[in-house]
Amino acid sequence: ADPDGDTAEITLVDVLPAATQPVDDVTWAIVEGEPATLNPAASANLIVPNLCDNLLSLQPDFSIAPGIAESAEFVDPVTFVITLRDDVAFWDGSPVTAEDVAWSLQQNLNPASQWFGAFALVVPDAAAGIVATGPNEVTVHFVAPDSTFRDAIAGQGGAVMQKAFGEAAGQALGTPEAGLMCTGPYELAPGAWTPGGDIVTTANEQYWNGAPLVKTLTYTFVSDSSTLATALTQGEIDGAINVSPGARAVLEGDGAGTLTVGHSTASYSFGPASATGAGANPKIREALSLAIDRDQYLETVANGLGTVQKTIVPEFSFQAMTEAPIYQAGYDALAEPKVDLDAAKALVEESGEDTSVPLVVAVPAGAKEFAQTATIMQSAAKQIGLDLEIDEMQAADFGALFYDPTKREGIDFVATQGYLETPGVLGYPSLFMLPADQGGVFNWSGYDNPEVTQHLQAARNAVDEKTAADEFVAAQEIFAQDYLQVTLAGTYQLTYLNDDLTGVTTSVAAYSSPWALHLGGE
Amino acid sequence: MNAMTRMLLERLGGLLLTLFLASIVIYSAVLLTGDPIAALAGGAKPTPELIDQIRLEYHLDDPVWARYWDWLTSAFQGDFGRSFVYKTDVMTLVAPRFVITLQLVMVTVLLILVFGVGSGVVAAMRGGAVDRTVGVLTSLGMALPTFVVAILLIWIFAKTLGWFPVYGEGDAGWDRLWHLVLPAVSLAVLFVAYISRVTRGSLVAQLQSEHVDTARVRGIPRSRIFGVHVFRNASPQILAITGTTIAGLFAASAIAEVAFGLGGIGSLLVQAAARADLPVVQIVSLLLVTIFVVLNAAADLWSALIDPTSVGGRSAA
Amino acid sequence: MTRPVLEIDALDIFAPTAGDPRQLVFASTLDVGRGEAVGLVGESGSGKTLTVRAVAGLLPEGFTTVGGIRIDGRDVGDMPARELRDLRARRLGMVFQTPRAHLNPLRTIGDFMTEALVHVAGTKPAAANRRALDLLDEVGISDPGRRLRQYPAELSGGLLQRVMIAATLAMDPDILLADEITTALDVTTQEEVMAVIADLRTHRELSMLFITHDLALAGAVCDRVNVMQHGRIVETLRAKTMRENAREEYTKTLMAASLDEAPPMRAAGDEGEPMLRIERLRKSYRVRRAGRGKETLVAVDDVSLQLRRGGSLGIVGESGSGKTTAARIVVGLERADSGVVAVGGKDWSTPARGGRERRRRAKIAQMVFQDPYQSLDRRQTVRQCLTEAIRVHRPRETRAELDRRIGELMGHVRLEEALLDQRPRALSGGQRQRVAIARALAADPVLLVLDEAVSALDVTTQVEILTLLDDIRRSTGVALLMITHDLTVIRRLCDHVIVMRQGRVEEHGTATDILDAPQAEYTRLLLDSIPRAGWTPRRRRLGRTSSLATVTRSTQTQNGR
Amino acid sequence: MSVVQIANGAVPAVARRAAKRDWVFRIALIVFGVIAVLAAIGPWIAPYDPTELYVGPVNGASSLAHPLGTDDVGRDILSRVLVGAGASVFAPIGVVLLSTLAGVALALAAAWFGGWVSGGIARLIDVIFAIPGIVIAVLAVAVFGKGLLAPVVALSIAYIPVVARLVRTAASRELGKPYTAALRVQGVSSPAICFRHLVPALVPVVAAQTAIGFGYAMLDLSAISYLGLGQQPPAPDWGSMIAAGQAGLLSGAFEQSVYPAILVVVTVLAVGVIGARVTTWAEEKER
Ligand SMILES: Nc1ncnc2c1ncn2[C@@H]1O[C@H](COP(=O)(O)OP(=O)(O)OP(=O)(O)O)[C@@H](O)[C@H]1O
Ligand SMILES: Nc1ncnc2c1ncn2[C@@H]1O[C@H](COP(=O)(O)OP(=O)(O)OP(=O)(O)O)[C@@H](O)[C@H]1O
Ligand SMILES: [Mg+2]
Ligand SMILES: [Mg+2]
Ligand code: NI
Repeated sequence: ADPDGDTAEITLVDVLPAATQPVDDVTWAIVEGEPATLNPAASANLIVPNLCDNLLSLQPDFSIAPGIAESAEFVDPVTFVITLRDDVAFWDGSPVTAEDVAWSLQQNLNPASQWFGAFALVVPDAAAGIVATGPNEVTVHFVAPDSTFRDAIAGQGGAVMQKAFGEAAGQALGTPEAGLMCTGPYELAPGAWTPGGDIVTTANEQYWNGAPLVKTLTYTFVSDSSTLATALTQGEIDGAINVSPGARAVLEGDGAGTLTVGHSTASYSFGPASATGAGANPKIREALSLAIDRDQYLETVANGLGTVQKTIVPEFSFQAMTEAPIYQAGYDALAEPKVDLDAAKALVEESGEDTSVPLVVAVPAGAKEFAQTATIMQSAAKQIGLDLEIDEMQAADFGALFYDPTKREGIDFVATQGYLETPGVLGYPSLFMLPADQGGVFNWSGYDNPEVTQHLQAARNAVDEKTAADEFVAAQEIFAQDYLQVTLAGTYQLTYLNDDLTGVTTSVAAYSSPWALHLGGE
Repeated sequence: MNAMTRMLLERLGGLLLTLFLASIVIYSAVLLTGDPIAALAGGAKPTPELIDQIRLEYHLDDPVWARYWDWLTSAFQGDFGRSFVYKTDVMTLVAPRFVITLQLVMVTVLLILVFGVGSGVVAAMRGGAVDRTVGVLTSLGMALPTFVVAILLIWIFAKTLGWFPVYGEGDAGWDRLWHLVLPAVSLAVLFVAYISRVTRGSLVAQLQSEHVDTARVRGIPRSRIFGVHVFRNASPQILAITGTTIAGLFAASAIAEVAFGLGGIGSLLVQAAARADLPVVQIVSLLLVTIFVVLNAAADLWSALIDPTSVGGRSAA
Repeated sequence: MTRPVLEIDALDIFAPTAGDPRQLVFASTLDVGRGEAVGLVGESGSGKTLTVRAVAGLLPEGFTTVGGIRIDGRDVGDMPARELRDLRARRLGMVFQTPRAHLNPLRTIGDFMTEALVHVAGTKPAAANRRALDLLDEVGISDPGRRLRQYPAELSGGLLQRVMIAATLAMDPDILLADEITTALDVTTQEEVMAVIADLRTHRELSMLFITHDLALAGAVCDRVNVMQHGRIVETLRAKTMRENAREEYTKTLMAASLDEAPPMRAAGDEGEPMLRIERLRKSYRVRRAGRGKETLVAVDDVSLQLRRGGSLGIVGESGSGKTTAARIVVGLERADSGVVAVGGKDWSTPARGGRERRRRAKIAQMVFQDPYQSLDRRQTVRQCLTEAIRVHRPRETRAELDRRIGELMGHVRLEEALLDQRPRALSGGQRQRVAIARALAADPVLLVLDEAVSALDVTTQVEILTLLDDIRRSTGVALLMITHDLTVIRRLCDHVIVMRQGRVEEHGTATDILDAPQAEYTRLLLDSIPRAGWTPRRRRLGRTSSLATVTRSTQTQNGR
Repeated sequence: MSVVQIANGAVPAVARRAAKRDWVFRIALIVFGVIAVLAAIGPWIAPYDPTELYVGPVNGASSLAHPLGTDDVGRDILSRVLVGAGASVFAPIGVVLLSTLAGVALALAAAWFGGWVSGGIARLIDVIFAIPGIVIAVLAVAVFGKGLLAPVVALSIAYIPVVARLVRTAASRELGKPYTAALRVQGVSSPAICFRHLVPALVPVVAAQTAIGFGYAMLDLSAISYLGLGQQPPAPDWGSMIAAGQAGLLSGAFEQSVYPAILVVVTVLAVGVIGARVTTWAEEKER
């Protein structure tokens, strides 16, 4: 089925027409708040894509095109060769060398890197695994075939930085003090980042893919959705990506700009946070899933701007892949989520869990969507005889849940929103379904199904795309029923842009591509 | 020693002692507010080794008093610590935001003085219907929470009128002033009402005092009675309470800052606390305390100067 | 006779209330001729102050008047506001009871003196200043140049009252309204202030409306006296002959109540062991100096005295002479710096430690305080108050026994038992003071200290209470230590007297000796200052040069903020 | 959030006059009485479960079924307002009680013992006074976790100086009156003086302060809720309802914010009038 099918009234737009007029200043709001660092290896945010090019270039429709790398392909099952363009230069004018690229990729061999998982199958010794094999050529050696690697370097895992600059900056790379040295369409000058204030970037006039029309692009940080909505409609801020669906009515009303709805891989879900307690019991999770009315959820939380999503892996993540039909068929075969309170109650009964002990769901404080999600979960739980308490956590405490097991004590569920910044289907399942020692860092309930593990490994190690697809679909068929993440809704990418401007990427690809490259006046 | 100097020295001593005690309280209480590891790891997923390294690097396992002592000694050398989240010097983080809060407070103070003191004076002088109207308005004003006023203003100006911006601090200069109007109004309403009452109350007390009777019976012109006897005599009390109020504005501004998206120290405090950025929470809290104590002392001193009979007379407490 | 300068004609004054206005003054009529001094006397609350305030235009907000007030024949009610203000500024001068409250504490004396001259009459500041100096000199203030730079807080009450008078004279008024201008002052100061006024009257042809509750004083300074009761002027008499001519019942009681008319009732003090012995008592305070810093003020300096069982000793002296301080040390409310206080042979030099010792001493010595309005807990009924006092010493008393004892005490102080369930607010000043005395007697003390126990009361009430105390002394054998600044009280009640001045004992001896043949200059001064028939106030000494030390004792109400 | 010091003259003469005019006072009393009763019985008379979703449309306007409309997840606002009244009215009462108890105890200790005890307490109070309420609130949330307890404790602490200073002044004034000296001379024990005479004397002052403090506590608590440091969802309280409805306000769904906001204002006003009356009454007693 067409992912747009059930939302006939919404037109999805993934990119706005390229701009033609130069503009001096654009102010952009970053909804997620100020990043701790702009180091692509350490942080995923919407600023880095405009600063640092990735080796491959992700298109708004989630297809992959050449970027700094003219080509990047497996030459044999365990050898991956990257050939670079020769006309790309860093902001300081020095050309991009194979050494720089190798060094940049090596950053991800550190377990602290965001993209460590994507590089898990690269030969771990940096010097041997990633080598500059020619002036414009970098070779990556693998311990086993990896069907996901090429997709990954279209994301920030493939971001290119200057080696000399990076080594000089050391730990401080990407911080307000040290800054960055990349090749992207906008430059970050030293001192341009005022911590706690804003980040001022300027056009890279020498950009290899054509200089942007915006002279200065300033990022400010506005987390409060209603504040942001006012600022946007008043024209105080020119645009923002990921505006809250809750503000839909305001943003669609008359204001300085227009709300554009694009494809996204983002979804709301919740999952177990511990291996003990009722939350770890798949029957309880299934029962909760059966008690939540997805349409109502969409209506309330996403304000109608979303789709019912059957499982953790969203359709858009494989739309542009070669074997998309296989994935689509696998997805279509899954059961639609439905409401069945009787069945849910029966499941609770069956689970044998003590229903008098209250369950606790943790959500981040501040965002209305999460407050609503938690409220809806709580109300659903009540209907099937479960007692659910809400723990709204401040950002720091909520963040700590993800690495500190002691912080998860006493918490049964964590509700989050997640998205995939690059095409590929294995990211989520690996994190949630594989045993912890094999990369399942979020597998907090200790889920271990050998069959699932085996299919997922096989999908990753597949050397042809069809095998990969088949293996994944096989795994999905099984894990979808274990509700390791209960997917509540898929959402769209919401971008608000001042009517004087155009040219931004409005799909979720914005996380991995220079979305402001074609930004400018209409 | 001159009584004035002595009083100043005593005051200064008391002030420093209060600050010192408050710094101990705040420093140790802030340590309870959250686990800074996430902030320190800077977005990366911390491995156990990294956590250990961070704990060591930031002395997170040292006893509280040792950390306090370290902090205090380096603070005396001008080093107030580094933000856990932004990894920069706390002062470079706080300074520009402080400027914004300061500007917001100044606009608010202007409003308080003009409308609060002004309406109090008018109510006290005119009496009758004017007094009653001001009384009803101030009663209402004192029942209006700052954030309700803020929401109301945003609603009116964002939705309907659009005369004033309702978000952000704008650029320095006139644009800034323009942006600060609504936040200042929302912050001021409660205090305008309060100061109006205090002003009116102390003026009326003076108006009814016997020495004003004396002036009246001597035929002193009304304007002079009001200026020289009533207002001047009431001013120490008005000043003292206005001083306390203004001193408190720096903290109270947090709500207006959050509601109008201003990057001031109030919103910084709320944010930093949420992110467990302990050095920032500590510094901002202490800054607020210091401002409060110093402004209060200044207001006291000033009213002492106005009131020649009180020199050396007030107790330090 | 020429037309009176001030005429009050059938004046009614109404206070605003929720319903109909309440009438406080009823058809008052009086007049003041040129150069004449007219007195207005009467019990507290009779409407004297309201009447003069109506003349000065100072009635509280909302008050209304009916009737005429004429100055030089012109009715003030018909005048436009501006003219009226001008008239009041130039023709009327008013002096109030409490000068301290009536001077702006934040302005210097100089400002106060010249304000009207500069801002109403338009005199140049330098000229106004010269005039102020002359005026201060005229009212007998030494070193006027320095005074002009001082603040009211730095001057004593007597000085302030003179400043006030001088300032009033700056505009050369014809009429002086004086509302109890000496009530807050002690006798010697009172005499001086009155002398100043008398001088001025002879030099300036000043007319005066003089309010007081002291008949003797009114008689001594006024030409005519109006007697006021319950808001009505009941009688107008010539001062010289008022005693003889009084017709109204109320006036007669007022006249009869004067103390010096009553016969002395001295009991023969029996010789024996002194039950209270004080030797070389000294007490000093650190007080704020007028200008800056602190200084030591010796409140009680080397005082020795003895009081026999059943005897009665009076301590007299001007305000601030240390009388109260000495008494407070005796009952353990204050700690002496040095010296001995022995009661019944036991050392009481230091205040009691612990509850038991305090109760033991309470059984021996009791005190009645100066202010009957404040020395009772206003939330307690008389019964509760007495019960508490009795229970301290007899915690297990039965209800019936208690009631009997209360009845007995009420009988002692001649209060009706019907008052037992009243709270202090419902009692008159005299009744309150009697309750306080009953409470002190509850412990069956052998020593009763009375600190100005009658000075706040009407003359009639004073007489009653003094008689009562004398009776009690005779019937119970309690020894009295009587503190007062009023020598007539001593004459009435005491067999021995100590005269104190600035913390020291000036003279001591039997009451008869001291009152009839005073040795010390100061005692004579005190005696001469008492207003009586045929008395004319005279200037006797220069004004106090330094102000009274500011009292920081907690008993002084704190102006808490 | 603000901790407003209660100063002389803070109660407007108008309110006093109004309080004297009995009908204003009576209306205030009735309004507050009704609100208090609703707060007490709210959970029983609420037409819907305040936490149940979709009992009506999302952001529904007033209707017969939902007189005050429905909120952003379809809950009945009337029910939420009724049930929220409990926390919104009783939490300020808690603040007032706690701060009054602590403040009075400290003030009495200071007034009674004098000397270094008094000095120490004065210093302590200075320190508390110097720490802004919002800082105390942030710290308290960290220590007590979220929920109603933290803000109540925080505000109680923040209000201590105001109460303590007021009571301390009143207590010293009372202790300075001759009647306490008279009681000592009579041999009445210190505890008896303290509890039989001093404490009752302070009742009117404290009562007046309590009424005024309640209003401020209500405002401050709702502000704390607004900053997200207050009551845990989904339990309703007026402050968090106002905050949650803010987004809807801009899109025209005013019900969720406006009704609780009106209630806050009305309650504070009513208590203000009552407080003014109590103050007048206390002052009359003083005379
Ligand atoms: N502002 C006022 N409001 C209401 N009643 C008042 C006011 N001022 C005075 N009164 C009442 O008016 C009456 C007369 O008061 P007034 O002050 O004239 O008495 P007085 O004769 O001067 O007494 P005193 O000797 O005590 O000074 C008293 O009953 C008093 O209670
Ligand atoms: N606690 C105190 N601190 C400082 N000075 C005090 C204190 N108590 C009394 N004094 C001062 O001691 C002196 C004597 O005071 P005391 O009260 O004994 O006088 P008094 O003779 O009773 O006067 P009065 O007739 O006015 O009652 C006064 O100058 C007074 O100001
Ligand atoms: Mg009078
Ligand atoms: Mg005395
Ligand atoms: Ni602007």
